[in-house]
Amino acid sequence: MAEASNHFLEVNQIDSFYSQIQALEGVDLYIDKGEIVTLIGSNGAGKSTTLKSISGQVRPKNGSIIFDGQEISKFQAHKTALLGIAQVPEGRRIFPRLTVRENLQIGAFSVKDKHVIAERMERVFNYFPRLKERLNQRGGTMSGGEQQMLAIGRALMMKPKLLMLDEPSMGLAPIIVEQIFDIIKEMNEEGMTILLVEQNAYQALQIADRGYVIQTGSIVLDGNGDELMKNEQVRAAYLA
Amino acid sequence: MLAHIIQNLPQVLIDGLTLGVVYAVVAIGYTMVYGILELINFAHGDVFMTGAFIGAIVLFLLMGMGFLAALPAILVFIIVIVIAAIATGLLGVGIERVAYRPLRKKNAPKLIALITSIGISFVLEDLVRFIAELKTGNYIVTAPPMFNHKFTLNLHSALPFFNNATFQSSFLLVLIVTIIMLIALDLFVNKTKWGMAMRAVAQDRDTASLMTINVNRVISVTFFIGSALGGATGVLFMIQYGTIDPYIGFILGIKAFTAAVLGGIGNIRGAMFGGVMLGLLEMFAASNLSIITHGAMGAEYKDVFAFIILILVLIFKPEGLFGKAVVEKV
Amino acid sequence: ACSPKSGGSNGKTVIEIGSQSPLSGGSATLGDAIRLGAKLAIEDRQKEFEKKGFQIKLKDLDDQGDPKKGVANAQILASDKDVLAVVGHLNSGVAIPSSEVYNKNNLAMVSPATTATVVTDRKLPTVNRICARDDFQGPAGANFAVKTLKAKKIFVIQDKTAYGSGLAEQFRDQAKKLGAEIVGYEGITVGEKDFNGVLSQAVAKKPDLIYFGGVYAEGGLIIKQARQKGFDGPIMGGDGLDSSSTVQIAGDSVKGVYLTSVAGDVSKTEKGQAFAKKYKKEFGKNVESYSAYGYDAAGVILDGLMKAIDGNDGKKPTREQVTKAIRSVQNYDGVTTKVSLDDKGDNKFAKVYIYNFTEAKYPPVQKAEISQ
Amino acid sequence: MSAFFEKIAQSKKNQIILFLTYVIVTGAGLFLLPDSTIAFLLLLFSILILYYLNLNLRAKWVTGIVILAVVVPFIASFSDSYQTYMEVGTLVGIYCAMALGLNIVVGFAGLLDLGFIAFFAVGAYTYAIFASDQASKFMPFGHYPLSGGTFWIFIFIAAIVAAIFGILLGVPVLRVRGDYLAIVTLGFGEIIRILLNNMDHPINITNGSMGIASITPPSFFGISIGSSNQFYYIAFAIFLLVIYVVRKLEYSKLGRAWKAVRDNEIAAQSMGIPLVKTKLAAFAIGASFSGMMGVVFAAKQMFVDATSFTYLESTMVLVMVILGGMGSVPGVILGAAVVIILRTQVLTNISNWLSAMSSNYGISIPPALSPEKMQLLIFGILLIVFALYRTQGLIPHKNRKVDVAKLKKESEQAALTRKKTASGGADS
Amino acid sequence: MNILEVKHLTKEFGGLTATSDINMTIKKNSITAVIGPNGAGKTTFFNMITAVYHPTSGDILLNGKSLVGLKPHQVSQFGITRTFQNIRLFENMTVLENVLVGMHQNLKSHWIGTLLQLPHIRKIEENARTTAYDILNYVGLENYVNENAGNLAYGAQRRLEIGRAIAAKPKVLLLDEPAAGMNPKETERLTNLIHDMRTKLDVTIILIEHDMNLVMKISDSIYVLDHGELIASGKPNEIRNNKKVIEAYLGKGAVSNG
Ligand SMILES: Nc1ncnc2c1ncn2[C@@H]1O[C@H](COP(=O)(O)OP(=O)(O)OP(=O)(O)O)[C@@H](O)[C@H]1O
Ligand SMILES: Nc1ncnc2c1ncn2[C@@H]1O[C@H](COP(=O)(O)OP(=O)(O)OP(=O)(O)O)[C@@H](O)[C@H]1O
Ligand SMILES: [Mg+2]
Ligand SMILES: [Mg+2]
Repeated sequence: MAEASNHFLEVNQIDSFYSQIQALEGVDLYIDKGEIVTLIGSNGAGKSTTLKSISGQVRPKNGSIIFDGQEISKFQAHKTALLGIAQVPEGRRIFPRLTVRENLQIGAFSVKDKHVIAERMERVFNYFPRLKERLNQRGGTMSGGEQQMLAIGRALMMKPKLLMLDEPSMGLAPIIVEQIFDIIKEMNEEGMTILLVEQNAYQALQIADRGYVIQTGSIVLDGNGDELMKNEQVRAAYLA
Repeated sequence: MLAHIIQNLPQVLIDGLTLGVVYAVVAIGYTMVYGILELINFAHGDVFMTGAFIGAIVLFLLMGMGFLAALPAILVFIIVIVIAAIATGLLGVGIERVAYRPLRKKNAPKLIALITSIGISFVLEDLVRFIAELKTGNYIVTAPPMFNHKFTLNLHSALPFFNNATFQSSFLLVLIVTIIMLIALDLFVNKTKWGMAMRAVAQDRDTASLMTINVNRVISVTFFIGSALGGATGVLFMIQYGTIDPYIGFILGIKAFTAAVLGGIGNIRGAMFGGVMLGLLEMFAASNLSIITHGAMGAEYKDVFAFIILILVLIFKPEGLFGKAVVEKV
Repeated sequence: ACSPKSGGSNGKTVIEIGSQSPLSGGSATLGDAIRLGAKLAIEDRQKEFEKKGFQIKLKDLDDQGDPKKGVANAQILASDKDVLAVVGHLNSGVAIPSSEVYNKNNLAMVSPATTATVVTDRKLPTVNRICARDDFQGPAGANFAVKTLKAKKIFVIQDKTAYGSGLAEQFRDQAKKLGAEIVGYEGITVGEKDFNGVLSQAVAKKPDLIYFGGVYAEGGLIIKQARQKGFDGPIMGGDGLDSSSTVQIAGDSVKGVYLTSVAGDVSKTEKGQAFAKKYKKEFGKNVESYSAYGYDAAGVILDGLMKAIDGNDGKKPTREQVTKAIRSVQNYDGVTTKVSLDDKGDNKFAKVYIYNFTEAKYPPVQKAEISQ
Repeated sequence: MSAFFEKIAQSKKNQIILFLTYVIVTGAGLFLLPDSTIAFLLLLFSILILYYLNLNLRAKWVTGIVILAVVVPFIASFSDSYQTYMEVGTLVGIYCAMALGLNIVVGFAGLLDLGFIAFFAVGAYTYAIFASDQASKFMPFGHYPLSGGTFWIFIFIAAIVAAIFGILLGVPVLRVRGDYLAIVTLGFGEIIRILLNNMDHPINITNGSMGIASITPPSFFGISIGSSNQFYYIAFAIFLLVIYVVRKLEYSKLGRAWKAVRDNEIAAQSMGIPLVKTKLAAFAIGASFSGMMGVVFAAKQMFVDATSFTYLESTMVLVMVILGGMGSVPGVILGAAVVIILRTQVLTNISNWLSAMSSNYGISIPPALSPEKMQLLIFGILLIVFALYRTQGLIPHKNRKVDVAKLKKESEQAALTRKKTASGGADS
Repeated sequence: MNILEVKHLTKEFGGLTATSDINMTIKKNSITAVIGPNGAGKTTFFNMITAVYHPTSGDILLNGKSLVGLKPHQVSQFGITRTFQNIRLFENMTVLENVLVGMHQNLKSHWIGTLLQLPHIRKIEENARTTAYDILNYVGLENYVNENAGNLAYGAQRRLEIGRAIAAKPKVLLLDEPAAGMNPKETERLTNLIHDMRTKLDVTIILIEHDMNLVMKISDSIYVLDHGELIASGKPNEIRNNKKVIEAYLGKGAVSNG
C-alpha cells in the first residue's frame, strides 16, 4: 500500500465517515515540502474532516495517507503529532481550565528542553503580546479572538514540520488577520510546510503555492494560487 | 452539655482523623478518575477492598513462612503495603482496559461507563468473597494483629476539662503513611508534566492527543496511581481495624466519593481535606448527637448529619470547598 | 424445570423442601449455615423416607436479605407443586412479606432464626418458628445483666435492623423495669467497621455494662474497639453474637463478653458433637449456631411431613395436611432444641441460654439456661 | 437468506403473519410447557419484535396491550407458575414506571440522580402508614387502618406527596451542577432512608427498623385484592398511564425545554426557558411515578421497611435507564424488564440449573462456590457485557423525525392562505 | 425612537476591566454594529445585555425599562435574543427541535394541555412545526430538518443559531460574529438575510463582526470598542476613516479587499 512517494504528504483516495454518514469520498491531495497549500470549499464540504483525517482524529475507512514516507492513516492522533504534524483545530479547542501559560506549555509537550520551550514561548509572545499580558488567565475565559491567538500560538510551540490551520483567521480583528498571514509566510520561509483551510479564500489563495477546491466530500479542482483565483467557478462560488 | 462534648473532643479528633485520612486517600482515587474521565468509578471502593484482602493474604503468607516473627514489623508492613499497592494498581489498569477503554473507543455516552463500573464492583465483591471463603470458610477475615500497642494521652491531668484519649500505634502508622502518600501525589500532579497532561486529557481528549499526549497511557497511569493508593489504603484499613470483608468497599466508597465532592471533585487537595473533614464530622456526630439533641436523635443520624452538612456546603459553595468556580465564558 | 419431576431418579416420589436465606451479601455466613443445616437434616433422614417411597430434595434459594427477592422466590416455591414446606428466612423483614405468600398457598414455613415478635403474632397457620422471640430473649438477658451481673448503668447499642433493635428494645425495657439506668441508647450502621464515635460516648459515661443488639460482624468490632478504649466491664449481646466469628474478630478482647442465645451449646450434648463433626466433614466448615437451627427447622418439617404421609395412607400429602401436621409437632428432639409448637407457631420449648466467653475460644461457656 | 428477510421487511402482510405465528407458537409453547421460564420469556419477547415491526403505531399499541393484558396472563394461568409469572410481571411494571420517571430526570433533563428510590419509599410509606394501624400511633384523629378502598385514592395522594419531595430535593440541587448533583441526590436518598429507619422516636411515625406490617390489601368494589395476578393489572394500568404521560411530554414544549436544558443551560435560558421551573418539573413528575408505584409495592408486600430502599436500589433503577438507553422510552422499558427478569427469574434459574447439574453429575462444588451465591457475580458480568456491546443502550435514543414532505406542503399552503388574506406585514 | 439604551455600563473581572462606562442608544429597527479589537469587551457587552453576566455598574434600558437584575430567561421573554460567538446549540436535538425551542416563550401550549390532548394545543404544536420549517427554509437549512444539530458543519450551525434566535420573535436581536466561518459568498447571503430580517421581521439588530465588508454594508451606525472603552461611533463612512479605529483595529488594507 505504502508505495514510495516523493511528496511530503500524500493523501490517496480516502473515504471518511462519521458513524454512518460519509463526509469524504475519495479525497486525493498532496503537499510538497516547503509549500503552502490551501483547501477551500463551502460550508460542510469536508475541509475540517480532511484535516482531521490527516491528524488521526477521524480514521479514514479506505485509502492511505503517507507522510514523510510513512503510512499514517492508521496512526493514533498522538503518534501522528509526534511525527511533526500540528493542527490548529476548528473552534480553537483551548483547554478551558488550563492557564494561558499551561496551554502554551502543553503545545510543546514532547519537548524536553526547558530552554527551547522558553524560547518558543518568547516568540509566540512576540507575535501575540496579548497572551503575555494574560499568562495566568484561564484559557476558557479569554475572548474569542484571544483564544484563536492562543490556539495558533499553541501549535507554534510544537514547531511542527507540517502545520495545518483550520480557519485561523476566524474571529480575529482585521489587523490581526493580516498579521496571521504574515506569520504563516514567515513560518513557511523558515521551512515549515503549511496546509491552510480558510474561508477568506482571497487571502488564502494569495499566499498559497497551490490550492484545492473541495465540494461535498470530493476534490473538484486544483491548481496554483493564481490559477484558482482566476478560475470562473471559484470566483463565482467562493470569492464575492 | 458543652462540658461533655469538650471532654470527649480529643478522643473524637483522634478517631475522626483516623477514619478521615482513610476516606481522604480513597477519595483521591475517585477524584483522579473523575478528574480525567468525568466518570464516577463505582468500582473504586472495591479496589480498595481488594487491596485490603491482598494485603491480608500477603500477611498470612509471610506469617506462614515465619517471617512475621523474624522480621521487624515495620518491614513486614512495607512489604505488604507495596505488594498490595502494585497489585491493585495493576488491577485498576486492567479494569480500565476491560471496562472503560472499549467504551471510549466506541464514543459511548459518559454514563454508560457507570454501568460497567457497577458490574465490575459486583464481580470484584463476589470474586474476593469466593476466594476468601474457599480459603478460610468465612469471608470475614481477621488479620493477625499488628501495631496494636496502646497509648494513652494523659490529657486529663494537664487539662482537666479534657478526658484522657487513647489510640493504638497503628493510628500513627496510618497517619504517617497517608501523609506521605498525599504529599507524594500532590507533587506528582502539580510538579510534573504528567499532572498537566492529566488535566488536559480531562478537559479535552481529542485536542490533548493533538498535543502529542498519549491519552490512553495517561488514563492508564491515572488509574494505576488512583488504584494503588486505594489498595494501599485498604492495607492501612486492615491494620487499623483488623477485620475486613468483601463489602467494606461499598460503604467506604460512598463516603469517599462524598468526601471528594465535599472538597471539590477533581481537586486533589480538596479530596484530602474533604476526607478528613467527613471523618471528623461523622465521629463528632456519632459521639455527640444524642447529647446535643437530648436523645431525640442518636448516633444513627450521623450520616444524615454529614450529608446535611455536605448539602449546605454545596448550596453555599456549589463547586465544593476547594473547587474553583468555573465561570463559563459565554 | 420442565420435566415431570414426580418420578424421582429412582422411581421414588419426589417431595421438595424449600429453603430461603441470604446466601450472598452481608449476612451470607448465617444464611449459608441455615441452608447447610437443612441440607444435612434431609440427608440424615433420607433413608426413612425412601423406605416409604419418597425422595426428599432441598430447593435452596437465595433471598439476598431482600424482601422483594424473598417474595419472588416465595412465589417460585409456591408454584412448585412438589414443594411442601419451607425452611426459612433469617431476616424478619424478608420473612414477613414472604410468609404472606406462603400462607396464601398453604405452604408451611418453619423459621430457624426470625425473632421479631410480629412474625408469629399475625397468627398465620402456616408460620412457625423454633427459636425464641425477642420478647423472651431480650428480657432474659436483662434479668441476667441486672440481677446476676449487678449492672446499674447500662449503655445500649443496636444496629438499627429489625433484629438488632427488636432485641435491644426488649432488653432496655426490661432492664429499666428492673431499676437499671440506661445511660445511652444508640444506633450504628451495619457494614461499617469503625464504631469509635459511639464508643467514645459510651466509655465516657462509665457504664457497668454495654449491651449490643446486632450480629457478630459489627459486634466483634464493637467489643474490640470498646476494649481498646479502655472499657473492661462486661459486654453483652444476643444470639447474633453466637458465632465463632465473634471470637475471630474480637480476638482476646472477647473475654468478659456475655451473650444470650436461643441455641444450646451443641458441643455439650453427644448428639450435638456428632452433628458438629458430621457437618464439618460434609461441608468443611465449623458449625455456626444457625447451622443447628437450620437442621432442627428442617427436622421439624420432616417430622411433620412423616406424620402427614402416615396420615394420608402413605401417599404424598397435600400442603394443607403438611401445614397441619407441622403445627401439631410436639416434643421434637433436635440437636439444639426441643420443639413443641403452640397455636401461634412459636416453640414452647424455646429456651434462652446465657454464655460467657472466658477465653478467646468458641464456643463460650454456658452460664445459665432459662425456660419460658 | 438476506433476500428473504428483505422481502419480509417489505411486506406488511408477511410481517403480520410471521408475528402472529410467533405469538401462537410461543404461546402454545408456554401452554405445553407451563413451567418453562424460557417459554414464558419467548412469549414476552414478542413485544420486542412487535416494537421493531413496520406497522402503524396504533396497531402496535393495541396488539401490545392485548398480548400483555390478555394473552400472556391467560396462557400463564394454566401454569403452576402462574403467580410467579405475574409477580415478575408486577415487578416489571413497577420498575418500568420508576425507570421512566428517572428517565425524565436523567435522560431528558440530564440531571444525574443517585437517590431516586427515595420517592418510591415515600410512596410506599404514605400508604403503609395509613393502611395499617401505624397511623394511630401518632395521629390523634381518624380510624386506622383505613379501608382497602382508599388504595386508589392513595395512588394519587402518593404521586402528589412524592412530587412535593421531588421539589424539596430539587431546591438545594438547583444550585449545584453536573455531578455534584449526583452526590446531593445520593445524600438525599440516604437521608430519607435513615429517617424512615429511625422515626420511631420521639414520635413513632414509621415504626423504625421494625417496619410496618399487616398493611391492608386494596379492595375493588369490596373485592379484596391480594394475589399477584391482580396486582399485575394494577401495575400494568399505572404503567400504561405513565408511558402515555411520558410519551406525550417527551415531544411537548416541556419535553423540549428539558432536553434544551440538558444540552446547554445557557442557551436554553437565552431562549426564555426558566431553569428552575424546568428542572423542578422534571424532578416532580419523575418522582410522582415512583410515588404511585410505591403504593402498589407496599400494598403488594403488605410490609415495608427501610431495607427495600437502599442506595443499591437507586443504582439499580439508574442501571435500568442507562442500560436501556438514556432518553429512549422503549429502551428504558426494556432495560427495566431485562434487569428485573434477570434478577428475579433468569439468574435464579441459572443457579438452580447449575446446582441441578452438579448434583446430577455428582460434581461436588465446595459450598463457597455454590451457584446460589453467584447471582450477583453473573449479574455483574452481564452488565459489563451489555454495556460493552450496546454502548448506546439496548434501544438507543433516536430523535423523532418529522415528515419533511408534509411540512413542506403545509408550509406552502400556509403561505398561500397568507397571500389570500393578503394584508402582509405578518411574520415569516 | 430608541428601543435600547445603555448607560455607563461597566464590567470588571477581578482586576480586569472588560468594559468601562459604555453609553449607547439604539434606534428601533436599526442595524448597529459593535466592532473592536479582540478582547475589547464586545461579547461581554452582549453578555450583560442578556443577563448572562451582571454588570459591575451601569444600566440597560429596554423601552425605558431597566433589565439589570433580571434572569437570562426573563430578558429573553422581554424580547432580546442572541446568538453566541462560540456556538451553543442543543446538539442532541434535531435541527427542527432547536428552532422549536427557540419558539418556546411564544408557544401557548402547556404540558397539561398536551397530556389531555386538547385540540387547540395540538393545532398550536402543528403550526409551530410549520413555522419552524419556514424559518429553516429562510436560513437555508431546509435539507437538514431531521439532522442532529451537533452533526452540522460549522457554517450551518451558525445559520441554525440565527434561525433559533429569530424563532423567538425578538424585538432586539444580538448577533455575535454571525459571519465567522463563512466564505465571502456565504457572507454575502448572510448580509442579505440580515437586511431582510430587519424589514420583514421588524426587529432591531445589533451585531458584532470582524468582517468589515458586512459591517460597512449594512450598518446604520457603528460603535467601536477598544480595551473596554468606546473610542468611536458613527456612520460607516466616518468609522472607516477614523484614525483611531484604523490604528487600533482595521489596519491598513483591511477594507479595500474584495
Ligand atoms: N460529528 C459529526 N457527525 C456527523 N456528521 C458530521 C460531523 N461532523 C461533520 N459532519 C458532516 O460532515 C460533512 C463535512 O463536515 P466538515 O466539518 O468537514 O465541513 P467543513 O468543510 O469543515 O465545513 P465548515 O466550513 O462549515 O467548517 C458535513 O456535511 C457535516 O454535516
Ligand atoms: N469570565 C471572564 N473572566 C476573566 N476575564 C474575562 C472573562 N470574560 C472575558 N474576559 C476578558 O475580558 C476581555 C473582553 O472579552 P470579550 O469576550 O468581551 O472580548 P471581545 O471583544 O468579544 O473579543 P473577540 O473579538 O476576541 O471575541 C478579554 O480580555 C477577556 O479575556
Ligand atoms: Mg470546518
Ligand atoms: Mg467576542
